[in-house]
Amino acid sequence: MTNPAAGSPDLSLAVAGIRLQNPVMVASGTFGYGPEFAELIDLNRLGAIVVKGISIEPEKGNPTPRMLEVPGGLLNAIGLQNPGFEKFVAEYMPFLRGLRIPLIVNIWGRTIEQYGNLAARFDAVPGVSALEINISCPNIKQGGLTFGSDPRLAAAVISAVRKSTRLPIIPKLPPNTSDMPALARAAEDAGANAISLVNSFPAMAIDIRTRRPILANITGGLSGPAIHTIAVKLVWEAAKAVRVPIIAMGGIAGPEEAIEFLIAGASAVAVGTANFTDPATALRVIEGIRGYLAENGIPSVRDLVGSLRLT
Amino acid sequence: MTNPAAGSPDLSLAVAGIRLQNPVMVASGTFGYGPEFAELIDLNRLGAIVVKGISIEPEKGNPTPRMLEVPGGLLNAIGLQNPGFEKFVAEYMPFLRGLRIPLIVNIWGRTIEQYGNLAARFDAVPGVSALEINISCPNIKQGGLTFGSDPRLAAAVISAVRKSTRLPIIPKLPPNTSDMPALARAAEDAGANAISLVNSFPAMAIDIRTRRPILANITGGLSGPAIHTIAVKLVWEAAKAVRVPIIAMGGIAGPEEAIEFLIAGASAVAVGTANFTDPATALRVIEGIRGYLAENGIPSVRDLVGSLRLT
Amino acid sequence: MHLENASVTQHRPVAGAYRELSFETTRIARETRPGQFVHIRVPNLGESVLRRPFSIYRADGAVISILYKEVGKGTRALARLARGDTLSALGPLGNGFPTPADGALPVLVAGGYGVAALYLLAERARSKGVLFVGGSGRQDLLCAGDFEKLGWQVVAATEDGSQGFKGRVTGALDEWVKSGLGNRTPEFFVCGPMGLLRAMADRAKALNVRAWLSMDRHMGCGVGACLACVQRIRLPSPPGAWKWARICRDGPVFEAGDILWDDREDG
Amino acid sequence: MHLENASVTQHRPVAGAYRELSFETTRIARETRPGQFVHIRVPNLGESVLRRPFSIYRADGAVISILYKEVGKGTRALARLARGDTLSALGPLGNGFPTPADGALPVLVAGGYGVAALYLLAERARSKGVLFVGGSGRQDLLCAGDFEKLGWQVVAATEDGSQGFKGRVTGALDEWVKSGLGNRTPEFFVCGPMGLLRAMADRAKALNVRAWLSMDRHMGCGVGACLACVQRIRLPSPPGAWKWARICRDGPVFEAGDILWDDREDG
Ligand SMILES: Cc1cc2nc3c(=O)[nH]c(=O)nc-3n(C[C@H](O)[C@H](O)[C@H](O)COP(=O)(O)OP(=O)(O)OC[C@H]3O[C@@H](n4cnc5c(N)ncnc54)[C@H](O)[C@@H]3O)c2cc1C
Ligand SMILES: Cc1cc2nc3c(=O)[nH]c(=O)nc-3n(C[C@H](O)[C@H](O)[C@H](O)COP(=O)(O)OP(=O)(O)OC[C@H]3O[C@@H](n4cnc5c(N)ncnc54)[C@H](O)[C@@H]3O)c2cc1C
Ligand SMILES: Cc1cc2nc3c(=O)[nH]c(=O)nc-3n(C[C@H](O)[C@H](O)[C@H](O)COP(=O)(O)O)c2cc1C
Ligand SMILES: Cc1cc2nc3c(=O)[nH]c(=O)nc-3n(C[C@H](O)[C@H](O)[C@H](O)COP(=O)(O)O)c2cc1C
Ligand code: FES
Ligand code: FES
Repeated sequence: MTNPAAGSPDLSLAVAGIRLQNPVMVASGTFGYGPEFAELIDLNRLGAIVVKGISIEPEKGNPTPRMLEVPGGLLNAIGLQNPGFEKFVAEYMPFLRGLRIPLIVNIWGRTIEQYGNLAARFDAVPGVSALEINISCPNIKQGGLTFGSDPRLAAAVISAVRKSTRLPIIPKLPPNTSDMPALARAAEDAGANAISLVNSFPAMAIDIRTRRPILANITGGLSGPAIHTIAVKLVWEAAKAVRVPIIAMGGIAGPEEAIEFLIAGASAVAVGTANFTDPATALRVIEGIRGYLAENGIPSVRDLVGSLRLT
Repeated sequence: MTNPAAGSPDLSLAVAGIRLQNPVMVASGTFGYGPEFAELIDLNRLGAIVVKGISIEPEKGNPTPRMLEVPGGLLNAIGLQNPGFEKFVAEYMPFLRGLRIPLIVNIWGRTIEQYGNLAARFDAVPGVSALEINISCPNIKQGGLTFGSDPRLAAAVISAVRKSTRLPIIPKLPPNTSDMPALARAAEDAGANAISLVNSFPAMAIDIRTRRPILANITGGLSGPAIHTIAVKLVWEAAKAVRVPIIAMGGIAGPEEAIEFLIAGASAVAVGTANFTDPATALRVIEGIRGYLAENGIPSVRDLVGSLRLT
Repeated sequence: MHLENASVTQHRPVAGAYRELSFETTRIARETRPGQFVHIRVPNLGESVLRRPFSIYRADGAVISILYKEVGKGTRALARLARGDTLSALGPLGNGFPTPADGALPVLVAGGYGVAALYLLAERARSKGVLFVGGSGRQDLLCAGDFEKLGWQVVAATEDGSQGFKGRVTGALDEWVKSGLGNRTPEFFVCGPMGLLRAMADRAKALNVRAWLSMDRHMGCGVGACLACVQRIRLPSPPGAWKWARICRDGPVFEAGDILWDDREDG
Repeated sequence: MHLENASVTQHRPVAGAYRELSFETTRIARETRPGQFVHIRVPNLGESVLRRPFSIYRADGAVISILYKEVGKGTRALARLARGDTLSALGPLGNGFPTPADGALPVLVAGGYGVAALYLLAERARSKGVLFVGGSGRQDLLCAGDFEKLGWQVVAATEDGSQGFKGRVTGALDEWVKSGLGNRTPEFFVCGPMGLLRAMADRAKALNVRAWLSMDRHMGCGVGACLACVQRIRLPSPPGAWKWARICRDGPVFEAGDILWDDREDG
């Protein structure tokens, strides 16, 4: 462990074998494929980029309305719209490869085979650091959440991906489970190198004037500060249950929430909804963690991870 | 069905065999045993009162801090502090019997036997309209949520209570399930006369200064507007899955949220956290529903229940 | 595209329920083109996670302004801002309107706050044209005088007949079309409620002219990343084929003929 | 106990970071007794679900006031209120202080905003006594002059020695005790941070006199329903036995000897 001079704490750490200059990523689906925010912030300062979910074929996603602000957060039902594997690789990988930070590609499928198949294809794509396996999207009819809500199905998807790629794999689990430790252990046993927690919560809003659902997809996923305290609890439980690192997300709006996740046991965090509120959130979080470590005389962010005191 | 004169809609309906003058209750644990708010609002205008959870023996509950405001809601870890069956009956039933509205007593236990036993005792207490069976409290170590998170355990508790009382029974289910329809059906099959949805969400907050949990109990339950859209989704799913009526709660802050629940399929609603924000919330909700029905030419609240339009 | 902390320089009532909020934001102001918008983080808005998009009404030196009315909690909080308060502004966003085609007569059609998106176009257009503006009464005829000052012809329509044509703005336009259009081909630039946009798309089709429509949609990121604000756009082939365009980044202005109207749209 | 919409009548800086907010609330004002508090719903506080409790500092005719400083988002939003704004007030809550015992010398001990809870007691007490008030410097000595105007003796302590005793308020008190206490038995009335309360409980025990402590705790309902604000209170028997009391309804004032101190308390 390096022992940096006082006042300049070490933010670097390795997660799932990926070396991160700092533990702050941007969450899948909230940061596009990178270029969208490139004019606004220096992407090379991020810990890593996690891109919007990719499937084998292009996907149109859901009709509109797709988003709605609600108290403490927002509902979205984008429905995993994406250009598909080939177009993603052709259109976005050149840009992403030009960055000096790790790239995590979020993938999803409608069948276990599709997950494995897509993972195998990414194995051959230079510039990809890891795959985040989305088995927790609340916004598609088949696949998505149905895999993540059952530990056996989750394990089946993860095993299939494990067999298809040498890349580190990071299943992304849903928050609506009654037994997070069991789900996290199932993911670890099936070969996960890290675990992402949490996706948005299945949720719904009704227009009382028309008596119709507000989102065209009827239901959507709740994200933002509203879910943060639930996510902290789930991350804490999962971190106690498994040895692989946890990447935590859910309602990070500034450094405080990120530090909470790290103390609860997460090795890295991702900023989602807050990218919309303030595109510079992730950078603020990085500087906030640095300041916190310095003020508290903590030499490395690794010393913060899982440092919750219960006695 | 009565057809009242235009402009004076009918708010009455029956839930679990209890006749309600209107569908708006106050939720367990947020309204004490009734007298606490009696100086502030006319309790006889409520649909029903649901009192704080009662156990056989007195219960001290958790150490402090027990409550914390968070974005869009609050965390509580009261830990079901209560005077126990005998003292509750002696001290509060005379007052509660003096009210002209139905009384629903929320009960809980640490074992299946305790649930059955307590239900049998309430059977002999005049003035109790129904029992709400709390199998979803996130704040006690044994019992509570562990029963509600597994459909088989939930069914076992409900069956035990069913055998012990002639009173209508209303299991109160947790929100952190991956399969609400299955849980609701299990409750119905085990003999529930109605189902209450939802209890607060298991959640947690950490003081980053001390690196300790803020609540003395480590974890707590998240309630308030933050959970509303999740609750609407769960109520909608449960209402489709069962025939017994649903009593919905979670983030009602005014008439809009209550009307959303009714449209989603709830037959009644309960105001929880908002009693702290504004003790007159339940009365505002009642008047708001009345106004909404009148404006929309809906003769009875029964016509609103489950009237969600999907096409 | 810039993210700037902007200081409020002026906040004044305009007409009816509308107010103009001006703030200093050098880089955004300098780059603004007609029809672009700014995504504002409203201060003191509790736990609201989304910014609010507004057309850039004026851009002058280092200052831009928006024209808005209170419709919900964000605009209500905006209304409490005073000179010297700061807000965070992200912009200029979107592509805005194209430069009016040479030879064609630029015809602007505004409903409600739609004039806000059109003013810079009028100010910067090489040739002057006509503005059609509607409202329920004369007090709603936002900024008509400003367009006149620029030398544009203004045709007003009020539903109560208190000024100009009695009826809707499309009614006034139909009369003008019937009366012969002058002798130039009109090119429409439209901003207003969905109903107005669709009505103008129909008219442009009937007249076989171009209509540039500025669209509203609930927005998340505002920069093209979240895919919340999408609109179906026709593809040249095969028939019926379409793709999503992002209103925030690929729009907010689209040519009417490219739009595949949906029966259920928000905003 | 009433729930009233109250209109702000005055909002003024007092000393240091403290401000006094006054509002008209007839029924609450009329019934207020010393040491009671009011539970305020701060307007424009986004999605905040909890009210904020404040001691009632003054109650005069139809107006009450509170003395506060900005410590978090609720008090920051309070600070933005101006004359004419409305807030919702729930009160008067709690039991407040008992009437000082006949024959005893009422000794008030205040830390920080603690003077707010004590002023009405001084104003309404039948006999005058002594106020001990502390702060980091003279600018923090809140309202000392007001107590002097009532004819109370004021003993100030400042940590920088800029006025009165140099050190903590308990230090000043200890000196005074050593110097003989006068010839009356003191009865303590204390409001301030937890450390001060515990320190005063120790002194009262050593002196074998009564100390009435006003306690702070994060609150939910404020009316005794939610059981968030509880405090362990000794039972006469068996030894070690205790029960919870609700600070909001059974307190906020407790006799020091009844309190079972916990090693981990909030507020
Ligand atoms: C490109 C563009 C340009 C716009 N220009 C103007 C303008 O110049 N002047 C003006 O007054 N308004 C304009 N609007 C509409 C403006 O964004 C909304 O009035 C505003 O967002 C309402 O916020 P609120 O919090 O007051 O309303 P609420 O209803 O409380 O808002 C809730 C949510 O819905 C969104 N929302 C509500 N109405 C609209 C709407 N009509 N369009 C998009 N999102 C909406 C809000 O942004 C927020 O996320 C524009 C919208 C877009 C997309
Ligand atoms: C009986 C009683 C009387 C009080 N009298 C005064 C007074 O006269 N003047 C004064 O300045 N303050 C007083 N306080 C403290 C005051 O309630 C808090 O300063 C205030 O609630 C802080 O709110 P915030 O939103 O600014 O802080 P935040 O920290 O943002 O508040 C977050 C949450 O914590 C609660 N909280 C934070 N600090 C305290 C605290 N010290 N006590 C209780 N709850 C807290 C808030 O109510 C809120 O629920 C009193 C507290 C109690 C219990
Ligand atoms: C608009 C939007 C789109 C999202 N798309 C994806 C996605 O494609 N794949 C995925 O795994 N998660 C997706 N998410 C979930 C986020 O990555 C994140 O897990 C969640 O929003 C919680 O974090 P937050 O509260 O910080 O937003 C999306 C979230 C939002 C708001
Ligand atoms: C302080 C507090 C105490 C509660 N105590 C109980 C309880 O004793 N039994 C129970 O079934 N639910 C209890 N609940 C849960 C509420 O009844 C309700 O289900 C939950 O708060 C969601 O509704 P809300 O968002 O309107 O508060 C409690 C909630 C709060 C906030
Ligand atoms: S608002 Fe995010 S893509 Fe347009
Ligand atoms: S604050 Fe609810 S019991 Fe005291």
